[in-house]
Amino acid sequence: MSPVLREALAFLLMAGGAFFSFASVIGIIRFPDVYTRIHSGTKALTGGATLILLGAALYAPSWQIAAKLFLIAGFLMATNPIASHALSRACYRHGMRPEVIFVDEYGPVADEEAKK
Amino acid sequence: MNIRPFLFRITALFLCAFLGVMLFRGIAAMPPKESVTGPAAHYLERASRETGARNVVGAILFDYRAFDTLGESTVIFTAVCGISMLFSRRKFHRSSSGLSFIAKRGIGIMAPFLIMYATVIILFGHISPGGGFQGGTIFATVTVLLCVVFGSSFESSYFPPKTKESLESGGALLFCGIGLVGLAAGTGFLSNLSAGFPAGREGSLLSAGTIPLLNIAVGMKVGAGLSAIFYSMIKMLDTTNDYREGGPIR
Amino acid sequence: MTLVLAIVVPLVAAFLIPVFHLARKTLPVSLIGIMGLISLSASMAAAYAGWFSPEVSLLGGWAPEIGIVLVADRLSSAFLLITGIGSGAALACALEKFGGGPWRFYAIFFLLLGSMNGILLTGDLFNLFVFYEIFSVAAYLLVAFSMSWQALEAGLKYLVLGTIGALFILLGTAFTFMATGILNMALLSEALVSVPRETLTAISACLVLGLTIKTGAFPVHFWLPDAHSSAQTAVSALLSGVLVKVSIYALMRVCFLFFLETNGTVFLAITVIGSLSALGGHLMALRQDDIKRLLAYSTVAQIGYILIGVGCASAAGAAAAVFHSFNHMLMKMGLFIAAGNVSDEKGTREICKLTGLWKEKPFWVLGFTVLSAAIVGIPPLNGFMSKWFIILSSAGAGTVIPALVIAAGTVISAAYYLRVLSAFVSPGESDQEDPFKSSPRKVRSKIVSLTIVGSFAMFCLALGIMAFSPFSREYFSSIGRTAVDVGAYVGLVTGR
Amino acid sequence: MSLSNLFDGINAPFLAAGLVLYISAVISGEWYFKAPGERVRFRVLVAAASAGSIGILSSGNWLLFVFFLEILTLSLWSMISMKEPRAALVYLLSQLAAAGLILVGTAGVYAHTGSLAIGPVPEPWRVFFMAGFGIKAAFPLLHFWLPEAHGKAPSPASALLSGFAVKTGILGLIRAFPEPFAPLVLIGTVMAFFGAFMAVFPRDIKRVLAYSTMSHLGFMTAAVGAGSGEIAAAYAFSHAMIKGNLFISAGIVEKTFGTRDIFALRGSGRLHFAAVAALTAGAFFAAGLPGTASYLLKNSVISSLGHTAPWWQPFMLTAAGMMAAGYLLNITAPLFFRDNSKNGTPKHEEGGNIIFAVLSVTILLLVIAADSFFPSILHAFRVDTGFTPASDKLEAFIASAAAGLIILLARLRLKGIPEQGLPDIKICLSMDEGPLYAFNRVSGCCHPGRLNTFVFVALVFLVLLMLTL
Repeated sequence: MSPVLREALAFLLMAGGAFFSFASVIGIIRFPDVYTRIHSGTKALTGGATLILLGAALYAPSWQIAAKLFLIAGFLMATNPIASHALSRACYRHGMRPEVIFVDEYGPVADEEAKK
Repeated sequence: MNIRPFLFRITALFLCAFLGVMLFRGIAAMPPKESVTGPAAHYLERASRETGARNVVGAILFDYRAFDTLGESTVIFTAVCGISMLFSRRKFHRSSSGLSFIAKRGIGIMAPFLIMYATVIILFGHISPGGGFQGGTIFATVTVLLCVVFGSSFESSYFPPKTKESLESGGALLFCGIGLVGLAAGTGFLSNLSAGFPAGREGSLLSAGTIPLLNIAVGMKVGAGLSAIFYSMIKMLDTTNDYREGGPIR
Repeated sequence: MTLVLAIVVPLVAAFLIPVFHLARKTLPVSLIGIMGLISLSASMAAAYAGWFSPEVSLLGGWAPEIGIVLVADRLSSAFLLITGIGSGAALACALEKFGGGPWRFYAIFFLLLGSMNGILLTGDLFNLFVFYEIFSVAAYLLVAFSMSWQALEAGLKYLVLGTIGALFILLGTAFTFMATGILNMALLSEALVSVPRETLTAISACLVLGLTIKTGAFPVHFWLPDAHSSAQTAVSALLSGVLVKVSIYALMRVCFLFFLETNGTVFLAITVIGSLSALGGHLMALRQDDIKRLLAYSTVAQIGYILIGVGCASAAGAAAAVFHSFNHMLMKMGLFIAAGNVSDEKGTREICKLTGLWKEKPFWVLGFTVLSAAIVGIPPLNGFMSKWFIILSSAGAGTVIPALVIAAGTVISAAYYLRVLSAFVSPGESDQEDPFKSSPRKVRSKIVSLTIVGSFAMFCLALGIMAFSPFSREYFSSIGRTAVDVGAYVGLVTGR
Repeated sequence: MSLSNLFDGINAPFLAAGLVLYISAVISGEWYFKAPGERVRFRVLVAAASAGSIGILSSGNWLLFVFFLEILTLSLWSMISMKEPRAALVYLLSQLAAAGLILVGTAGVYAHTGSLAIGPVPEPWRVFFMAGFGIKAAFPLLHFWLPEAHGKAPSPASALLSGFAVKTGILGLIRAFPEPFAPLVLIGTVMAFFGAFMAVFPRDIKRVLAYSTMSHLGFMTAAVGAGSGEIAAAYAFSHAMIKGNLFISAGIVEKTFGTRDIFALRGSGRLHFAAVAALTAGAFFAAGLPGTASYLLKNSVISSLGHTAPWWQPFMLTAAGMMAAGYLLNITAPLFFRDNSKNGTPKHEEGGNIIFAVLSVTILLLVIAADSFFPSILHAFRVDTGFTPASDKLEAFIASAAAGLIILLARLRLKGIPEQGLPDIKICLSMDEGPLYAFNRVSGCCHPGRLNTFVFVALVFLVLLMLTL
């Protein structure tokens, strides 16, 4: 891969990452309730950050640094959803309900857990 | 209408502004410095030669001013002692059962990496940025995560409070012991290369005499201490704030 | 060599206590006693070394410019003696009261001991702050140790206010470092001469305010009465007798080294603070109904006396301040121990209910009487002599008002101590009530505490008479001369 | 401190006074105190007080002087508190304040001259000695403790207080101001007149005697101010004997009849002559009739003022001397001439050991008599009694007339006055009103106990520090 192409790809990825991160921030501000905000903060942010990291890995001068960036991306993708999951569950248990509900599959489970 | 709090605040604001001005005058009056002078220049110039450590901050913390570090870590020790004393009155046996399966499994996968990371930061404290305080804090984070995700009883079964206590005291004693070696060698408390500790090759893992050892000691002390603080506090939270008892679920 | 041990040995003892606790739930009293003896003998060794041959130890073998030094001269060793005697007495009382049960208490106690020795010995401004941190945290915890809500509240108050004090000490240290780039106190005393006026103002204001809050002098004394009155007996005695003295040492050391030649107004400020403190403390003590609060406010006033001595900025004033610190340690510790034991037994701390004690426990009342006579300043006792020296040095410095304040303070303190004593000797309730009343609570006889109170009272008498002899006066004035002799200190540290 | 100081010209009269007074106080204590424990305590305290007194007289520097003054104060405080703890507290606090002032002055003198030795005081520090010894010697406005303590103490202790303790103030003044010092003359004359005036009103015998003491201290102060310390010392000796006798015999009267109120004691002389006769004999010597030492000494004081003194100073002193006769008559005459049939039977509780009381009074009376009828005894104290009556006969006459007028007017007013006498300076000493109350209120604001107040105070404090440093 020629260096020019690599650099172009890296910038493209980073620009995409920046866009998704920006979108997620807008989502956090604009969305109506806790869950949608968590959703935007998790999905879009994880994706955006991963894209930025991938771009940075392509841009990196040596393979050790690239490997480290890949590792970071992997950890980010593993931990951020877990954190959001725990957060939204805690919110649900604390009695916060979404604005609009079509199906509530977690409710009965939570009740059962509470009985135990 | 109560005007007294308002007046009070306004007066306080003026006082603070005045103090700010006075303090700033103190700074502004100092003659500007072109270059680093005094001990700082000495450190920058000769730290790696005199201590064998590549990390100058580590060299200052654990060699030139190691006594301060002993003091700082003793502050943590004191705080730990005090917090566990204040929270030790009531014995809580019940712990929360932790978070969901997903969280448990995810953290279960992550925890070993985190521990490894903490260890690396402690062990490479004399070469790269990092050291005992930082690594110890990360180690404490692991236990905090375990406490939150798995519940405090699980955490205490993996890292029993007694182990933490002995680790903490052991770290402190190790620190003092290393210091006393220097005293025994006749070169002063906490002396490093002059007490005969090997300098090693600069930049390698086994170098810089006592600095890695002191890093380990401080790491033990800080890690065990902070996690003990969190453990004793969450023990209290587990029962006083238990959301499953008459909580707002329906 | 011995200087480091004075700090490290108590710290090691504190670190060892949790280890011993792992082996055995309740620590044997003898073990803690032996640890205490070893620690105290280490600090006494440092005091001895500092008194007879002023000593510097370079930590890590680094030169004073780049490393940390410990310095012991006569001023430090006098205060080491104060803390040694005081902490020993407090430890003995605590051991008698609690036994070996609360091991964390002893761990914190030894940490406190080590940090006090650190403050007294260090020759480095930042190191002073570090030891102040340990010292303060340990003190907050000791105050809160009894876990009653008063104690917790007092501990919290002490924490917040003490942190404000520590903040200002740190701010002053930071300013000093910014202006000079040095942290060694001896070198700073030379470097501060060339620091611009405005910076020096900021430095001196921050340091004086921070250390004043820590000493508990009048305008910023709010933490002191709560902390001293709601802590356990041994802790109150330690707080009032020893901890405050350590802060006074820090104030003396810092002010004499830094501002004696650069900013003489600091001493005027200290004199004013001292006079306010003496008046305010006595006036507040006059109003108290709680015996331990009364003693605490009396401590505020006595700190005022000591600060008046410091504010003279002369050898005689410093010597008088040290002498009064020593005397106040003896008197106030004895008073706190006696008052604490008496009020524990009666189950109340209200003065008007502490009646009939002369019949029940004459020795305690006798000890209390002698010690309060000493603190009021009745002639053959040491309180009179040290007040006289402070008045003398104050008049020598050309200020009369502080001396008058001390004279007025004598009268007010006589009034409130007499109130306590007259409650003690007045006939008790049991004399009037029916003899079939339920017998009072069984309390273990406190032989050790009583011995301490008695020996302190004896010591007061002996010191008062000794102070007349020129020989012992020479000893005390040598402390003062050391304190104000900045050149000798600098020479000692730098080896020039 | 050396014993030879005891016998120099100034100290010798004080030493002699102390010797006689302590002996008779011990003897009368045997009679006054009933419980054996009290008796032992009193003996011990008298021993301590006499040790303190000897220390005062023999000390060569101001520090030791104060030191022994405090010992004397403490033992007297303890004696007073055997009967009236409240008055004892007032006494102790005032004396501590005096000692504190003297100490401050001493420190100043040391800073000024580098010596603690007893001697003339340099100018800037005189005010402290004046104030300190002024409290001891009950200068006007500083005398607040005197009527309380002297009036309420047990009689032997009152005798010691009035006979010796207040004289230490005079001794200190003599030592500190050996040269003529005009303000002291002024204070002394005012004090002599004020004390005499206040002594006219109370109905309590011991209170009258207390104010009489104040009046006589005024004479001594005037003598000190005029620069003739020897006359003041001799006066102190004479007055010590007289007041010792009067207080002890007032104690006899009180014990015998159970009251000190003159109105209640009307005519009691007929009931129990011995008790009242002692008091009367003392009053006879104290009144300063011609031929007694009091007369001689008062005249010496007046003539020592010299011709430079303003005309009203000898005038006031003469009037005060005349009023002494008046107020003493006031308390002794009713004992014999009024009928007490309305007052019921005064109680007789004394048993066999009244002999002690009589003995002690007799000793004192003998000394006074010797003192009075052989003026040469004064020569032993190196007093030049070159007796010249008051310089201006006419002036003396007018003064006497004025004094008599005051007494007469006061007698007319006396019936409407309550038992405690005129409203007095003692109001200032109560905790519920007066200055102490204000004091208390001010100090109440010192501990608000709120956190933000503390931070505020700390900030203000820092600003002040910033501004001053």
